[in-house]
Amino acid sequence: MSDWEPKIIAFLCNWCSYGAADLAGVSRFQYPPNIRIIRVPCSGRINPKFILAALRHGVDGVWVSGCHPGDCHYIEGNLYARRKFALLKSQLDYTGIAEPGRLHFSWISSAEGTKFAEMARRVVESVVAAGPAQHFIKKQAEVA
Amino acid sequence: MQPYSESIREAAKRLLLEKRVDAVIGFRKGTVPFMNEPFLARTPEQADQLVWDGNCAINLANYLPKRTGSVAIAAKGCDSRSIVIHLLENQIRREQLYVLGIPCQGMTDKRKIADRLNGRQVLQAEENGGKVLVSGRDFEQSFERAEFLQQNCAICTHKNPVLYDELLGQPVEEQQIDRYEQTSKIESMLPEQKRLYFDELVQPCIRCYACRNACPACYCPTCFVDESKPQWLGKTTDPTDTLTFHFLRAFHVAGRCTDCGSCERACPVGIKVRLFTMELEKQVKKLYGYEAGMTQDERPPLDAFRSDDPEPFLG
Amino acid sequence: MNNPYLPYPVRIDSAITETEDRNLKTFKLVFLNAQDEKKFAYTPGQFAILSVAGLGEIPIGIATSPTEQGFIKFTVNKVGKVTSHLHNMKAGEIMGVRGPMGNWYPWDLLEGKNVVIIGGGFAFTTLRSSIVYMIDPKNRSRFGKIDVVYGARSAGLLLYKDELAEWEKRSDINMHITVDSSSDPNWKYNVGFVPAVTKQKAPSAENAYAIICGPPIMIKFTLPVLTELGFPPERIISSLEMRMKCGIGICGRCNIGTEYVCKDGPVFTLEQLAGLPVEY
Amino acid sequence: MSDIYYNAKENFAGVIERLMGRYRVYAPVKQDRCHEFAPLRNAEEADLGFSNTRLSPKGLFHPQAERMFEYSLANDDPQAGIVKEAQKDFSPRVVLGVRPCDAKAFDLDDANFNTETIKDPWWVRRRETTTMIGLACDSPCSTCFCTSMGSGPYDTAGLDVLLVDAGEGYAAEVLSEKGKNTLSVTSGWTPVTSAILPLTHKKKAAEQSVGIAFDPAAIAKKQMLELYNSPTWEEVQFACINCGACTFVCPTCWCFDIQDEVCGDKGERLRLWDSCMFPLFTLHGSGHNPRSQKTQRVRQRFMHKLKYYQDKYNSGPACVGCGRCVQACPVNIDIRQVGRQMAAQTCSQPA
Repeated sequence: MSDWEPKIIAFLCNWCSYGAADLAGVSRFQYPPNIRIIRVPCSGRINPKFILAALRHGVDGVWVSGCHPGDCHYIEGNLYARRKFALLKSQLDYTGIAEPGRLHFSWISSAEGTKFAEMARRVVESVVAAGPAQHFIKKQAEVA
Repeated sequence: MQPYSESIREAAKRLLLEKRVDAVIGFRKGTVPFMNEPFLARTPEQADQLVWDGNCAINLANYLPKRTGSVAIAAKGCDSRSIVIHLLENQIRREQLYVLGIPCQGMTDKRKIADRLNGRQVLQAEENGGKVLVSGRDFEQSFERAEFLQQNCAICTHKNPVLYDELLGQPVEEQQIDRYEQTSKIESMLPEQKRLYFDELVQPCIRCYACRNACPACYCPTCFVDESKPQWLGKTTDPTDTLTFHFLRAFHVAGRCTDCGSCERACPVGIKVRLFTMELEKQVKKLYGYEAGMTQDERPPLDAFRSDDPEPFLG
Repeated sequence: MNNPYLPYPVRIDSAITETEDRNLKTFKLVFLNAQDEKKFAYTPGQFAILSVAGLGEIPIGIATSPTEQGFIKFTVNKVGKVTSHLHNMKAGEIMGVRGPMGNWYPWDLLEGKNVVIIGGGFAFTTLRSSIVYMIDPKNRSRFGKIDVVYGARSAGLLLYKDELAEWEKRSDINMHITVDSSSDPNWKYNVGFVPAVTKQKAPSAENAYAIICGPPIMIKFTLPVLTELGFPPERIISSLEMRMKCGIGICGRCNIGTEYVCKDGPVFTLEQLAGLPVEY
Repeated sequence: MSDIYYNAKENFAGVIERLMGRYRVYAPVKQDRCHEFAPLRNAEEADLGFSNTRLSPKGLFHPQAERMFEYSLANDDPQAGIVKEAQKDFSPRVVLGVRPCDAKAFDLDDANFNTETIKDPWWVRRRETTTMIGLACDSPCSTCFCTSMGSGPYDTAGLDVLLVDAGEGYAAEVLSEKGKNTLSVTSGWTPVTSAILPLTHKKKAAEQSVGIAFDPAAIAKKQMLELYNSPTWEEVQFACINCGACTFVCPTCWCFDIQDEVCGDKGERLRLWDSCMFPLFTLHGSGHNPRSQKTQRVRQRFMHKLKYYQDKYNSGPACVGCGRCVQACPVNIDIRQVGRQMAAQTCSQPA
């Protein structure tokens, strides 16, 4: 396991956090390469199904990021999302499906390239600390 | 609770005769002890079959979505709250409904009683006052019904209907109680213990979806378990699949679940599926001060927001 | 024991887009093992189950005739998970086929009879198989007159256009191709719905059987026409579609009353269907 | 070959151990609130003091999830995309303590899985390699109605050996060569004649304690379409919530789905229990659904068990009267009641 590198899926909203990732890239800010980005139109588009699907497929961490509350391109998408995330995080923790350190949320605007790189580092660090995900992965069914 | 049977029949007949409603949704006596069958009475004669006792736990609001015509429905506290949810979500219109409110004294948990009988089979069960008299081939035993209530009834804080056109009895006294003792215990476990706990909890699941289908809040035309492009979860009894199902089912009813206990009662293998929904109920109450189905003036919490909503997920 | 669930491996030899809406493709499949082709001995009217590893299986009518050797063809409509993926597969890729499944058009009864074939839209696959089978030089003398009414919403949605044109030229088969409407001044065939064209062409019911496949609405309006022309229910033959999994009458989902469409069907006469629940 | 042997109960753990030495042994094992069939790890686990298992033993022959095939999807694998047989353990098994109703169900299911033309390879292999040792039922449940369905608490259909609780010991009626061979690996059995033990009397008592439900022959006589079009279904279906509990606990519900699952570059084709109660069961790719309404699905379940099966195989119903669906149904739809309604349905005389 010494050469294990965490796989992290980042769901980034098209208008802010994805732009921030772009800005971090063109500004040549360094951040670890463990993050695979999935662009979504709005953080309000995130469905808990997506996050469970990512975990089922064996990612070690999930990071969801959108516009700052109040700055949503669709006015209020992330305000709805905010309630969903609060419940989702507590329920994933409650059921033990995602231990602390695997699931991260942030608000990052498209001007915050440095914040993006910094958050990416923090996410990777904390997933590394949590170790490889083993529990909630759909393996070949142990069936007859 | 016997008098309710009489008053339901009386009200049902009256409403049907007056053509106030096309049908009445209630229960008729079941064929096995501790079971009643949800029943649609369309004529005053059929209304004679209506009964009400401690075995009417299945939430009748489940039979409302997409109904046409007018209908009367017998509703205890939790049913009435589910009806409010249906009204909020446009599953039925208020003018179609005539709610016969039933102040509820809780529903009997047949599993709890079975546990006390050590495998002896109940052939008959009769309610008398606060007691249930059960008898089998060569035994008779009497139980204090209040001690053998379904767990959700034992911790119920809204026994009286919140919405009705007619109340069929005197309101009962509500209790003050910590509803979340069980989930708090789980919360305090270590992550590893939680995993094991929930893996074990869903282990007997046979994926029959009785919990989902007994739930009045589950009425999606296509459930996420049936979606194929993409398919979100497998149909096996692998714990990853069953946990995904139970997790998402609970999440779909977050802020809409009235803890009527139909899911848990319906489960043919006795899984405590309410452990999933209870925690969400607790969080919704804690974060947004919302209790499902108490008023028609407020949208369910996941269909609403405030500018200063807490953000405990950050960091 | 022969495992009826195990598909024969096949290679996609070609995948040709049939219609202008690009929703129908014909796949020409070649067996990887020559002996599998012998085991896959079929009769026009039967279907097979196509298997794509990782996606699943689908029941599809066999579009080729046993008189064509060395390959089998299937015309697949893009609707769901498996078919969408199949449409993206290319020549050379490996997939699987199980079958042949089900019964077939009653060729023993059709011998010496006139045959009227009525098809609509993409439900023409096993009808193509039947036509190719009947007009094969070895078989043609076994059947009387052959009439074909085949319609689609527009010319671009007709299947097997090259073959249709060839059949039009033959004298031993009466083709009545039709489209619901056409703004093409050079359209040389019929315009109108299949029931109307059937009525207009009025193929004789004498000594004849009718085979009808198509969308439910077409069947619904064509059946009275056939009755009017004098076809009794036992001489009107149709092929049903149903969701299937096993294809061999075991998995339980495709029944209509007592009959499993996959094993006891998919070919039924109107007389048989009259004795069954209308659950298809 | 109706040999009867007797063995004391105190020897029985030894009998099971001997069996375990030669076979994989499955028996009812007590779980939290119920009994289920499970592979024995030691002889003490087997608990024959059960009324019946919560799930029927059908899963031992037709598992809820079974790997049919496996394949590779790796780009560099020349065999990629070719579906291949999966390894399975078909070593000899003993299922101990099957109730006669459940054993009869296997005979009924054979009509589906093991026909002259088509054989389900896994079902057939498992049936061949399994010895069924039944346990006669002396205290039927209130929901039991086996005698109405052509079975009974002492029925021997589908069994190789029938054990009868004879107080201090078990009497074993050997019913097949397979049963004889299996029993021969164990010891302590002495031949007896049935006259010595009060078996006939016990059998009668058990049979009499089972309630009469309805007459399936009366349903067989009705016309299919008249039953199908009966107004009864409207009333029967109201309470149904369309879950699959009844079908999953039923020993004669065999319907299944076939699904592919992929994990990395490896895939497998699975067969999974399915239920006619689910709308997806019959949903066409086009979106059309021949059984889109709850009434249709509820009718399908009862018609299949009590009418279609009888007509198709010219036999009794596809129901053994185990009563599991009656116990499992969350809304108390009772097949005994439905059967009575079907049998009582007034139909015009067949012409």
